[in-house]
Amino acid sequence: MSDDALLSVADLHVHFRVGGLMSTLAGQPSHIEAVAGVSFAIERGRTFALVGESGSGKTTLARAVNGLQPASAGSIRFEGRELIGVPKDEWKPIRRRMSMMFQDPVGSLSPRLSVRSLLAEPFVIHGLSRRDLNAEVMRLLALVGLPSEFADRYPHQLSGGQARRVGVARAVALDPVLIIADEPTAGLDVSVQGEVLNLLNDLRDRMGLSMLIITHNLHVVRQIADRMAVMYLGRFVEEGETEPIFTKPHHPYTAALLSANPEPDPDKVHNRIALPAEVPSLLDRPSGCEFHTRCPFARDICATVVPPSTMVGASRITCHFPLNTELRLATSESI
Amino acid sequence: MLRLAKIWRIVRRIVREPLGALGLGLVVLVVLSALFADVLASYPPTKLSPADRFAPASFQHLLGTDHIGRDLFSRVLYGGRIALSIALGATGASLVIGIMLGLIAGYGPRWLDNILLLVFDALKSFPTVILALTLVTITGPSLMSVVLVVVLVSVPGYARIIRTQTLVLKSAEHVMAARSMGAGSARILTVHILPNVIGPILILASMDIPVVVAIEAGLSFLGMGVRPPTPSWGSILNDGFANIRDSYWIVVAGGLPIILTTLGFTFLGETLRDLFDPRLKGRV
Amino acid sequence: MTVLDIRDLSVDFATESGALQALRKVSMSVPENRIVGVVGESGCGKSTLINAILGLLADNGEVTSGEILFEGTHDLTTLAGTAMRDLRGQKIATVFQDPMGALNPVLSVGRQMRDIQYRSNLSRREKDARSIEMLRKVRIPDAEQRLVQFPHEFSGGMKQRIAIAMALMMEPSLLIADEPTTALDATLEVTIIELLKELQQQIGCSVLFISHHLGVIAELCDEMIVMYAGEVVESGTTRDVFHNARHPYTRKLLACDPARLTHRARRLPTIPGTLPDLRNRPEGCVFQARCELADATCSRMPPDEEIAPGHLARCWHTEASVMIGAGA
Amino acid sequence: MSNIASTNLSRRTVLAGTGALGLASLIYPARRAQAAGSILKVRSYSDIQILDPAFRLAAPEGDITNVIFAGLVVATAGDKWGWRPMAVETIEQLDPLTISFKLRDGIGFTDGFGQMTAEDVKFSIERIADPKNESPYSGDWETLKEVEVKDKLSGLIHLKEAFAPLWTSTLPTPSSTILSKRAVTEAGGKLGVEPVAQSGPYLLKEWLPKQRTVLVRNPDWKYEQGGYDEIHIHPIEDEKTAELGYEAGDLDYTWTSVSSISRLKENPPADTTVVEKPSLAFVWFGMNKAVAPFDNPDVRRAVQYAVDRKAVVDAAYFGAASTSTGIIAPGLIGHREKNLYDYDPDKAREMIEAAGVSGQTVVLDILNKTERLTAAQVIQANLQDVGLNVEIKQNDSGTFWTLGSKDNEYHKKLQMVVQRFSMQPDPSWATEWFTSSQIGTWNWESFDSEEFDKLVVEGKIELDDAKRDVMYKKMQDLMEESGCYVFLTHEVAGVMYRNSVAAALKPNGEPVFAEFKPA
Amino acid sequence: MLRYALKRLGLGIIIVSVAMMMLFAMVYVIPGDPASVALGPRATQEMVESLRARMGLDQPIWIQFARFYMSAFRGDLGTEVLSGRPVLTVVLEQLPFTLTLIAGAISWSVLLGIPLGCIAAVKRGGFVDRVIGVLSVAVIAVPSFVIAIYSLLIFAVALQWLPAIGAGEPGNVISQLRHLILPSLAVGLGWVGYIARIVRASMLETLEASHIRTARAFGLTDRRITYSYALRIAVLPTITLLGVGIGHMLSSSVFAEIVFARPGIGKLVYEAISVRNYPIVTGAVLVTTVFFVVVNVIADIVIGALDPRVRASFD
Repeated sequence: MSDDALLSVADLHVHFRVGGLMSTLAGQPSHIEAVAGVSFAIERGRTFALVGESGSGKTTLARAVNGLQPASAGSIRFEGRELIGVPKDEWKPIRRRMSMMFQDPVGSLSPRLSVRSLLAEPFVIHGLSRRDLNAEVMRLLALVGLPSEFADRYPHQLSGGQARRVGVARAVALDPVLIIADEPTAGLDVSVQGEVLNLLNDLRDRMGLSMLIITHNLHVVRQIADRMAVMYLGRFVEEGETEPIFTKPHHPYTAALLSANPEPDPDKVHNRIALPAEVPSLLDRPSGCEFHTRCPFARDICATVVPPSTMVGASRITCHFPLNTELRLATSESI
Repeated sequence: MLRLAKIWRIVRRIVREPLGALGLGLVVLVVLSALFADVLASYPPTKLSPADRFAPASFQHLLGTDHIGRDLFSRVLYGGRIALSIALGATGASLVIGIMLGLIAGYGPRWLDNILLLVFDALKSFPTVILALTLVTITGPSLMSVVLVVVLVSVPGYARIIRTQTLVLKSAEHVMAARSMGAGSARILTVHILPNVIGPILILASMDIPVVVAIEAGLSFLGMGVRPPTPSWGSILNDGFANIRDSYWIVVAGGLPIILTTLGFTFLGETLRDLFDPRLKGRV
Repeated sequence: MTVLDIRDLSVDFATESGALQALRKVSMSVPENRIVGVVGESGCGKSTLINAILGLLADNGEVTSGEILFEGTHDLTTLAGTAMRDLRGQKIATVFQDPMGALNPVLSVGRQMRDIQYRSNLSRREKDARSIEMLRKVRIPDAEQRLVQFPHEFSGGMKQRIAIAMALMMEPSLLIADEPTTALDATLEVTIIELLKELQQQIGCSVLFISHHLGVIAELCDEMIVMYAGEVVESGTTRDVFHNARHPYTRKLLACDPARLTHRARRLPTIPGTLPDLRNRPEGCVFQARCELADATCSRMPPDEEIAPGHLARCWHTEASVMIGAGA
Repeated sequence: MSNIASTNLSRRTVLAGTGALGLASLIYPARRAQAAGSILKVRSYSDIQILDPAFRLAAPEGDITNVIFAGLVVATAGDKWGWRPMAVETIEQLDPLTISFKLRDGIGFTDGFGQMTAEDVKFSIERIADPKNESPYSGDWETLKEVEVKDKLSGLIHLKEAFAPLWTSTLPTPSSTILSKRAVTEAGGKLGVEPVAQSGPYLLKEWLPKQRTVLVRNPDWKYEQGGYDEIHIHPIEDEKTAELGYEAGDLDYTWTSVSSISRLKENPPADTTVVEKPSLAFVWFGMNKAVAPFDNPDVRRAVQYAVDRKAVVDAAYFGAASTSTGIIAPGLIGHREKNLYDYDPDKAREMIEAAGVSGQTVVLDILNKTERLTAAQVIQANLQDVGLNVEIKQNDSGTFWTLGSKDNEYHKKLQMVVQRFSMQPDPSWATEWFTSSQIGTWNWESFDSEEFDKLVVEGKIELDDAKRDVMYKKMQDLMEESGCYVFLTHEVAGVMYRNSVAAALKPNGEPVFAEFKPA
Repeated sequence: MLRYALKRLGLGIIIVSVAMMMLFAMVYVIPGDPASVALGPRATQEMVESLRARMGLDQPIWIQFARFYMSAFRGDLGTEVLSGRPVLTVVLEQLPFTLTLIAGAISWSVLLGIPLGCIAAVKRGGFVDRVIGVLSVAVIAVPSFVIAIYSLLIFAVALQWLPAIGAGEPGNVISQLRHLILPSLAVGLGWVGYIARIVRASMLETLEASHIRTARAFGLTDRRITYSYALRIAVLPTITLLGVGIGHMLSSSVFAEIVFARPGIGKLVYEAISVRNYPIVTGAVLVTTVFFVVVNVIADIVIGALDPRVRASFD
């Protein structure tokens, strides 16, 4: 991790308690590891994307970075400060520098508050209410391209895209350096997705923001992220620069995800990597390479030996038999 | 001004439903007659007149008189004050306590939640009447005792509902969002949770008002209600039961306002619920 | 033969603030043994269309014009309750979007699969055998054992397969699939799509496939219609529509799909503006407010222009529209 | 409520709480002739808890022990207090200190405990009298020296001192019940709820708690026969319920609530006789002279003037009861003819004014019974009229009976009370609670008069009726003179029974089961 | 499932303990001394002291509680001081009467409430629905003791159709049933309303669920969808409601038992409190809270049996 990284996460673990005393006594695990040893860094002004399917631990990871979910081990350094172990009451200034956006555009806005109150809230929380709140609200509305009369609307009167803009405005209200965005385009129609992504890109450029984007939508990643990581069962299976990963995925899971994206072209010949079986339970992680139960390329060793984390090209991957290393062509290469 | 217009709009929506109109009408009737009891009543509610006892309904005594010749109509009107003040006082107190405890249980640490739940469950596992009897035996019958009983009986229910909703909201995205902005627990509870849980509970509470009236009546029936000669509907009923064989009108005078108030608040509460919180339909 | 033929269908909903026209003069058809895709964004009327076909419109909904001809004979808009019910499940089967809620949570899967065969004279055992056969077809492992299990014991992907098995059990002539993969992860989505395709060929039924996901439509469907604000704005073979879209909305929609962008773009294309208020439809073209080609002609109802045989676009400017989205 | 005490215990019965539910409720058997031919269905106000005559808790238990065990003598029904021999063939007072008795030859105990002998008499009476046994009824035999056994069936009862109430309130009560010495010893000195060695005209056949007690005719009883083959006793606490149960035909006989009497008389249920019986109970309104403002004798006197006793009694008892002149009921030795102070509101108002307590609020404690409440409300109105505000505090029986106890801090605050005691037909029963030694126990008014205390002791050993009469009248004068008491009423007891039943009632309305007969 | 039941029972024991602790604390501050109440005016100080010692009242409250609790675990609730009978016997004698009363009340509410709720839901918005709605609210609104009084007055006194008091001839089922009708109606009538309303509400909710739409889309008949698919789910809240409602019914049964002079736990406690008969009060309350907790565990298990989702969450 470079020292000038805005955020660097090292070997982060997040546990959830499951079951009670009885199941512990019955020998069942008392914890699941939603995030199991993850490391990455985000440099200033750059965007990092976390990709994975449901249950991969990407949202948990994002919440751990923001301190909403206590981490059980590892390190999170933000602007040079270690965040793990920061007492509860010292989080406030940190959160001013690092804001978060949540999945549900409407649901992440307090339903009984007007847009005005919602946008003023960051200032009130951080004791900045002496500022001219109305001016700030108007500034923010203008910033995200909403007319000023929206200040008096309530969340349920907003469309998904409008609500998302309000969410973005709140996130940038206090000039943070890092925005964590959990599925910023979820629930939005494609025509609106573009608006939101454009807005985020704009703001990043204008305000010099860094972003951590969590998504399952690979197309979004390609449009917005500089670096990306693919998560499976709480671990990174592949992490690196975005474009090379799209063109030459090395981990079979990454390749499968990429190939699973139907493209809007009826003439496209699909050459899919089909993933058999279901995602294993976190309570019962597979041995060896945790992907071996679904990996079409798995061999004997995969079931027993945990693959090391290696650099292949510019990407760090966890696989015994990475793809695209020699002359093997991408299985699913888009154009 | 704006508020008045808003209230007027709500009233219009209520009145559009036949049952809502009936409910609102009954509630308004009960409230007005309690407020203007001194104007409407032709006799002081506690004035004895043994010579006139057991008079059936007449123009002099619209609802007749009781066993010591008190005018039942006057007692019913003044009884409305008692019933409403107990109902509002006790329900209000239960709401405040229940909401506070519910928020604490739902948002506070797990151990506190567990302890509170245990206390709620323990309180709930006593049959109400037995709890009431024991309490009233301790404190002696009085208006306060009735209020205390009601509070003890209803707090666990409110607190549990608030707790459940708080638990749900605790992990709701708008609350997470507020936390991620650095909002403290106090702000989250008051700005982001309370306004979203209070609506349903207020409606439920309005539907509980008749229950309170019934508890008061029941305690009075067992001779443990408010102190005489306070004219409470329950004590009128109690007097009536003692003379039910020959003077049915006393029970009618005591029972009718209870039934009307109950129906009024229930219909009104239901209409409000259907209008504002259809999610609540699943609970009675 | 055409399995489903919808002509000029309009549906209104009575709301507190006036009538809401959810569908306006919708015409489309599903030929035999074909998969027809319906694509459109939220509020385009996809769900209303399905409910109208199934006769499950909400109480305040009303078909104000048009007809829905099933297998050329029955008009589903006028069919009586029991007759309609006899078609449902038997001839027309449906798979809904939400795999979690689609099955009754308190009845075993076997019981539910048996119940929908209630019209058949088979014995209970034979019905169960048929269920097992169908579960195998949708690749549920250990089908016999799983028959006694309850919906919550299956994962989301499996539930959706069970729903498909149930839908196809009576070998219907029309399968309506309402966003069957939307709630699923991408890797599951493709397996379901492939499964559907395979089963459709096996059974030989027609499929009406609703999705907002252009990629899925492109991959699965033979023909497609594009809906906007309760109208069919464009229809044709999938290839025609994708390669030669002529309605400005279709072109914009296709352009917006980030999956089409193989390189990182400075700015992603968008469709500025919002849906018109369906309680107060604009005269003429529904898309005019968001269309850069809009002019005075657009305030009159545009015709369904035939671009190629079977390829229609409801627009006055089908020639000019080829310029739209070209830059993307 | 009343309770007529069929025993000394009457008061304590009231205390015990069950009693508090009402006199009205004693067992009042009634039978419904056609219903079961030979079954009498009656109501009692409380269920049985213990059937040992020496430890009985409430009157309903005494009523049962009186028929399943033989006492030396037993109270008779009628308008005059009287008794007849039961276990004895003869019994007579030889001198003030000696009573001789001879048992009937042929009273057997059930369960194989043989014939009743003089040895059993000695055992039973000395058992009650011996303070070591902690019988609450030891006072009935407080001057007993010993019982001397002369032969198998006869003996002598020796007293240490003359005891005036002996023939009125000791012998004709369960305190003269004779139990089998062997049976009681084998049972550990005390009988429980399942009686052994029964000896009376009826036997207890079945007891279903809170449901009913069934008595059946004792085939071995050779003497006066009961009128029914079976008597079913239903414990019903609430008197209104009992009245409704009677009207529904579930009972043949019940005591009614005092407040219902006049209305039932006017409009009786079908085929029913409603009778009113003078009660022995006495109800008064008391002021505690130890607590302000009643430490001022003028205030007490003013209140005596302020209370319209007629109105109070009339309202509370619906005109069925009349006002009383003291604590000793008409017909008993010591009954006074008139009161010393009566209603005079103007005088009262002046005195209240003069005492400077006008406008003060005082607390009146009552038991939560309808009649008491009504009485209190009229008193409240009366006192309001002369310038005193009254707050009525209703108490449940458990709380009420400890209000004036010195163990209860409240006795130092107790200001006014409406009280009701019941008694046996001997004036000594009425007066003994008002001595100075009873302050902090039953004398809640803190009334203290040396003269009164002395008269209480003398009254018990004086055997001359005329002299006793003067003494007891004087005692009541002293009470009223103190200003602590406003005597209200002796109440009445209401009883109703089917016309198919010939009810056998003591003068105060208590039932004598053994003498009930079909009409 | 078994583990869940055990867990619930364990929790139940804790709840009962807390409840009993509260009761002991409350009883402790009630004015009035049971010993002197029991012995009456002629009792000497020595007699009172010795009775207090026998009742264990001379001990500090926590010792009294610990003693009570230890012996309660062995099934010994102490003896009633005056009659010397075991408290457990006294309480258990009364329990069946209250249980049959509550069973009767539940029968009324289930047998009338569920069909009424179903009808109302099916005829939603119609005249029948309105009538059922108003009636439901009306019967909920009237306090149970008022119903008790009026039904006694009408059916027993005026019409003489049914007996007024008691629990019926021992051993005579017909007579016992006749005696059960009015009291159980008084206790259960309000619940008919509750159940009707909750069944209606959850029916409507269930009928809107997407699996019902699926069922319709498969052409299942309305009858089957309503009574087999929807009702199965719609009755679940009823069971929970009844579980909790047992507490309320125990309360109402106090009134019914008083008005109808019926034996039972409610009246036992009512009387015991007024005479400060603490062993009976604590014993009876212990038995009723245990009963309440057990009923609720059973209700949960029944729901589990009917709802596989819940069953799954048991483990």
